[in-house]
Amino acid sequence: MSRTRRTTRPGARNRRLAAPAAALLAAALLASCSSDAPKDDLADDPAASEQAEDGDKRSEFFDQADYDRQLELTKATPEGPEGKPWEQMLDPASGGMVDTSEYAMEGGVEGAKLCFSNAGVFNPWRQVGLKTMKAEVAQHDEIADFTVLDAQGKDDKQISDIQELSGQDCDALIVSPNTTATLTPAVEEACGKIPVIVFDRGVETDCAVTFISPIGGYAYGAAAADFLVDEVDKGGKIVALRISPGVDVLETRWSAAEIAFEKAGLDVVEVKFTDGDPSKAKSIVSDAIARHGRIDGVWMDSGATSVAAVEAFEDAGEDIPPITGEDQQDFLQAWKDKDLTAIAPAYPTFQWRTPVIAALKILKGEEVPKEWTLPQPVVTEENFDEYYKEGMPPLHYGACGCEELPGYPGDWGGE
Amino acid sequence: MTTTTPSATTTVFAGVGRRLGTGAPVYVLLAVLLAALAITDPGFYEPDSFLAFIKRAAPLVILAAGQYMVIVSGGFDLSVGAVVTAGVVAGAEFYGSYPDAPWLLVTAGLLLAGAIVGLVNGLISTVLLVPSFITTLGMMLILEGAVFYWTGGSPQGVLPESFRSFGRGEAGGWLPWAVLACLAVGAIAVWLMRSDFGRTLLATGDNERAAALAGVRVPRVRTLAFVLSGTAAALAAVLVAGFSGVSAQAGRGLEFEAITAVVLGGVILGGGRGSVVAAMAGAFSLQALFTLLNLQGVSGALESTVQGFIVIAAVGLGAADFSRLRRRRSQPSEGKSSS
Amino acid sequence: MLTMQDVSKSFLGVRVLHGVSLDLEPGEVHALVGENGAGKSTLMKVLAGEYAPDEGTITLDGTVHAFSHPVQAQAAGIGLIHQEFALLPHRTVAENVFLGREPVRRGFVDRRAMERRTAELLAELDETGITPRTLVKDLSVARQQTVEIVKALAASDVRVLVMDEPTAPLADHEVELLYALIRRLAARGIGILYISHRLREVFDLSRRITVLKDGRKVATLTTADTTADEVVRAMVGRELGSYYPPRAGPEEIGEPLLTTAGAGNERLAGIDLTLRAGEVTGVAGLQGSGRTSLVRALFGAAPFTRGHMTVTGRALRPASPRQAIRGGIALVTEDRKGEGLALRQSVRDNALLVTRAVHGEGAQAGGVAGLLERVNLRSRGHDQEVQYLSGGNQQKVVIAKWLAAGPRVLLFDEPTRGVDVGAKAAIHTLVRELARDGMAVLIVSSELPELIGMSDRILVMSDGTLAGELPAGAGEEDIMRLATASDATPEGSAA
Amino acid sequence: MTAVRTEAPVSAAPRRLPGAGRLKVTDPVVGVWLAAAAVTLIGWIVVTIDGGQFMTQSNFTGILQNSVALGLVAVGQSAVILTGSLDLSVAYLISLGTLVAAETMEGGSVVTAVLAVLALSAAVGLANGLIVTGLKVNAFIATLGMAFILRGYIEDNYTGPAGDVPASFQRLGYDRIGFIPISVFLLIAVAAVLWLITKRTRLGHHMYATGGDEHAARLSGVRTRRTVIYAHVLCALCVGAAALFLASRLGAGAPWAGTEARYDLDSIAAVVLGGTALAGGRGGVAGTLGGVLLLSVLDSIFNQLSVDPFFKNVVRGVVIIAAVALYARPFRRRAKARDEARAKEKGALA
Repeated sequence: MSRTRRTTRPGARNRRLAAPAAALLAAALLASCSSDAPKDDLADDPAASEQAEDGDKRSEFFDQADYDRQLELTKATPEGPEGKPWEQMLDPASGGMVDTSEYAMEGGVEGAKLCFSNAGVFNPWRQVGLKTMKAEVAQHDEIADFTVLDAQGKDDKQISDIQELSGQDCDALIVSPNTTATLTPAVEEACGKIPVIVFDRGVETDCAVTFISPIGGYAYGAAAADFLVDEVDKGGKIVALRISPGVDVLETRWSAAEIAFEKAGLDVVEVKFTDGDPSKAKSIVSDAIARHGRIDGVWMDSGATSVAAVEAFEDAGEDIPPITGEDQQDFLQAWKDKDLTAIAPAYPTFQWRTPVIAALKILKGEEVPKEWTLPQPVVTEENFDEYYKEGMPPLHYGACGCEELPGYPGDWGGE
Repeated sequence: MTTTTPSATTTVFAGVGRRLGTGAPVYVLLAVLLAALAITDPGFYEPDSFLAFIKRAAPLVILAAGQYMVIVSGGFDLSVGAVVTAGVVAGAEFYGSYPDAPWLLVTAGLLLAGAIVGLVNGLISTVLLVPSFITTLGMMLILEGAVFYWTGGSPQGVLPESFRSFGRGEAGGWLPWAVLACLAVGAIAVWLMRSDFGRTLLATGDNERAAALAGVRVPRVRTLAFVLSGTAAALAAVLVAGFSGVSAQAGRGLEFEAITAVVLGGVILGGGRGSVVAAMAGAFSLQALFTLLNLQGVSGALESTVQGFIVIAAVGLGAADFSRLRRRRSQPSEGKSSS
Repeated sequence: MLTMQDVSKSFLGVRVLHGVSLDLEPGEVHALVGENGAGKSTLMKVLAGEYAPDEGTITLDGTVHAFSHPVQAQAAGIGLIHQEFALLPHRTVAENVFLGREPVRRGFVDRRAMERRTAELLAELDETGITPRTLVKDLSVARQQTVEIVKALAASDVRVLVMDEPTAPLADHEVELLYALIRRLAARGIGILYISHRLREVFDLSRRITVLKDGRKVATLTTADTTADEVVRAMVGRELGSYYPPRAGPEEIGEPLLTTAGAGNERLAGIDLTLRAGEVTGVAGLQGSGRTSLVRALFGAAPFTRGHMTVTGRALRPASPRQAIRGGIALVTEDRKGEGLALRQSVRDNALLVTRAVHGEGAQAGGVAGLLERVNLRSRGHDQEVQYLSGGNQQKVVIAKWLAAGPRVLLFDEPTRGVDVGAKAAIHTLVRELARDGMAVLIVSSELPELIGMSDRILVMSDGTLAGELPAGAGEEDIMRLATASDATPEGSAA
Repeated sequence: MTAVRTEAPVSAAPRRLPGAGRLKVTDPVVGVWLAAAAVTLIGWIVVTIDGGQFMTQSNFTGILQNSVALGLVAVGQSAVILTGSLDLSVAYLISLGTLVAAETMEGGSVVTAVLAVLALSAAVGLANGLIVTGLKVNAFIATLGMAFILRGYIEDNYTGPAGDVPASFQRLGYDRIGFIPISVFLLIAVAAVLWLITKRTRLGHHMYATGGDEHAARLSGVRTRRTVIYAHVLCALCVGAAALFLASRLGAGAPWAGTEARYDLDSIAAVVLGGTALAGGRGGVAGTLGGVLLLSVLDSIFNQLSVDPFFKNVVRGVVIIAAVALYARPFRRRAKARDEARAKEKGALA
């Protein structure tokens, strides 16, 4: 998925996701990552994290409760202003609302200083996100100063960054953790000093005033899978393209899809890892076509490589089967131009606006939900035009919620 | 005087060694891999899919050819991966501002830019005497940083079909342009290495001082090697961009793949020995290996492990043959040196 | 003291030593001579434990040894001084002397002890110019050689010292110092095996001479009752008579091809010389007198910065080898492997290197065959890598390389260094032929006999200037007188 | 290696006095520390002009803290490079190290974890050494291959962060005495040990010899292969230490702890910045530390000025090239030629 920085070889930088996780997902992580049993089994059994469709394999990543809850939330109607998903919240009651009066700045939020420890801007999703966040800040004159430290994807550095920021005179600290587990201590330390807002990926502590994120991986994976289930006849051949093995949040997407495919009796003929590299993805799909003759559907755990997959079919002179992608502009473009049968679950970049809004709420003493779960839109034939924006760059994200913001579209590279 | 027994025989073995040590292993490896491919996927040798394979291999093969020039002259070029990434991104960025620029112009522009990067690498290494490993390592950081700094992290433009067809489309509907490019580069490389330039390049990599005293303009020759490598990288960028479109990580790790390919081809790091054909064969072997692992359905995760083992083994095999012969013949020849 | 009995050694099934026997007495200097590939060095390396013999025994002081590693040989008291030093330029003298056997105290290298002992050994050899902490790269070659010897002495209680062409890198006065050193070592009861091409040295130093040919021992002669001719005969089965080709008659000497006037640079001053077509000019001088600087300046490798120079009548003061080559000058350097050849390239590629680099006429590769014929190269085809050729044949390739460029002026720096007697003669003849063909030839050599034998006139250099000129056939004494006339610093400008 | 030529062909470099070339400002070791100081000063001025504070305690703490991980790796890397080899597998070894550490600590005691990590590192280092010396695979390829192997293993067995480091051990990553993080003392300790080994033990002397001139060293009875193997093991152990530190800092093992920070290339860069010749035989640990410090001071300055992260890379690249260009100058061509000759030998040997 687009949050991936996957190096194909050593010497290149990151090889993983700075990925999202709903609070519950974070819990799931606790369950999966730090639970010893499956992990140790794994260590002995190299085949384990292979895409084998065996049950115990899934049990390692799959958490029925989270799964059900996430599918639940997809149906729930969000509270909050219509048409402003970044201010909406799903089932805030579950985590309860937090009274933030203790953080309220006396004399109002005028001249507030916000600080942001960013995991990095190592991929288009994060770049679009950061632009969006900065635009949001620009909207609020009351924010006198907005300091961003970029960890360039280094946990070690982000820990130092958080320490440094909580040392400075920030009124509130926004954190987009590079890694769930490893930043917990640093965040806890910061919680003691200033109000902390965590978003995108979670941390294994609830000391943050609020944790902001969309619904999560199961919902994403299921949405895409269900679409194929509807479009493809029983027994149809499915190719599943995944970014990289053993990355928690991607596993949730895949495990959700796996269930759906099995239930519907679709035949998953290939499950391959693309490293998020289009040319590799294209090669894989071409090979798949060559070997299986006909492919009836393509499932993706992320958008980065979906266009390459589409082209693989074109170059092979085959019709493009139902395919899933993400709200990345190049895919939406292909969808429009080639009139694909497609669906694009989004992991919305508009969530980068919410932390700023939340921070101001907190500093005003207004209450915020402990777990601020944002809607997770899915781009379909019907709502296509809401997300497809003429003239935006190929690596732009439709669900940026940035259309109204100052500087749009220029600052996002559009014309 | 007569050529004495030791030198006589050792030359025989040296000859064998030269062939065994540098050439043979890679061709054997390639043959084995291709055979394995044929077994795993009977359809592999149908014209289309085989052409598709070559098409996919083309960028790496071209990179290897360029890398060979640098390595054989006694250097390293770690910047090629960055050149590819930069090339793809810059291309897209350029089209962002001038959507209907003629593809030929943009391609030429990229090639020129690649050549300039190579020129800078070369000048820094030869004039400032910075080891090329460091020069190109620095260049790698600079390019990656610069291009993303310029594009604010992600390119703004879309690559039009006209531009992409070179890496994506076919000539006459069946022969991929990439394959043609591959063949062309191969032909040029072979011709170059037989030309005066090629021979002096080898001599320079072998003994820089002797070359200099023979009137070889060493800095120029070595710089030219970097220019070729840079240009090849840019060409690879054009092909990659064509094949799979805009990507912010198009060239990631390619420098290591290219060097691995060249070494697989039996070219000695340090210069002075090795054939460009073998280097390109090394690239094909590597690509074949990737495809094979892919077809075999080796766990995506384990792929790199298998790859690691095979690379070490293959190079080890070549080195073993060669080094044994080197040790043997080194003895009498040392003997000579002192009598 | 030392006996090697019926030593045989084969490489890849090819015998390079056929049951060679040899014995050495305490305090004896025993010379070992023979042509290239005669097996001298192999024999010595067997002795020094670098190769294990296939057959035969090595007995030292009554105990039989079978060395499998140099260290064992060293421990047993056998030291080998390589022609090519095994020294680390960036380490100190002491560190080099004790490399591989550093004294250890409480787990750490005892540098003080190391340096003390080094100082002692240096003192024993009255070597004052070296301190244990000097970096080797800052020493002259001669002193580096001394360090090599000290290294051998420090290794153990050395009983046998093997010296492989020890004078090759040395200048004459340094050779004298080395002689003194060797005699001192011998006086201490150390047996010395002395490998050399230079019969004069052999006769100066040795008590006995063992001659090897094609891996067999031909004879062991007592120096006192033999002659150079006898030895050479034993080595090559050829008379010494045709050793040097006849000189040029006055009618053969033509117009000047290269002249300099008041030329100089940081090493040279006031160089006025004229090289004429058909003439072989010799240049003598002590180490550091500027001989090599002179040829390198003429060739543009270390260019003149002052003065005037003409080549074939046109004004040309080359600033780079390239210019010199274009002007028709060629230089055969003293360091064949380091500067003359690309060892891993083929004979053809080496022979064509200059034309390719300068004239870009590599295509006319046809001509090369004729040239290699002309220098009468012995090789297994033109695709053979030059590293497998003997020193003599390598030198012929170097010469062919230059002839391919069609030069008018040929500069030779130590043309026959590391070349055996047979090849020497061939090269000398060739040089003379080239002169006859109308080239101007300049030869720098530290071997006075060669210089006297080859030259039509001899220029003597001293302290970066031309100290004088001597006619053909001048005696060594006259040369040395001129050479040592001024206060040439013994260290010279060794880098 | 042939004798230094009697009359230097190309070089006009003035003759050095005995003992010169040490303790000189042109000496890279001195140079890099001066550079680090200079950069600090400049950074101070620039940041102050920019309206920030540079000479703050927290900032110093940050700089030191950020030097530790890279420092540990680079110190190890200098050992191999000195010996004329190279290690590109460090990044993945770190990742694996953190994982092993964290998981073992989760299950068993800290001690066993430390031992486990060091054992793992030693094993990998040994493997590298054996491949380079035994199979005669060029170090570049050998360790690159090792990197692939480790990577595959990690990806195949780990799914994101794993294990859990007890608070007691996390203190290593977080505690400090005054403004000095205690992990800095770990770095100093390791560096000191490496310094002693390289400068004061036989192994060290042999490492310099092997890197300087493999052939000469062997003729002098140095067991060059063994030396290379030891060097690789030493390097790997330092990497293990780095892994332990990172584990304590991250509180868990991270499969990307090493790769995302690019410790492989960065460590080499730091070593070279520190004036160690890539061809081997010259340089040392002291310089490397200077190089590391220089890099992290730069980073801190960029942080203070909140420079675009992409731009940082540009500057880093320029700094590395510029530094080495400066070092290359005093030696001049002759040294260059010699180094290349050596590099060549290495190429041919490995």
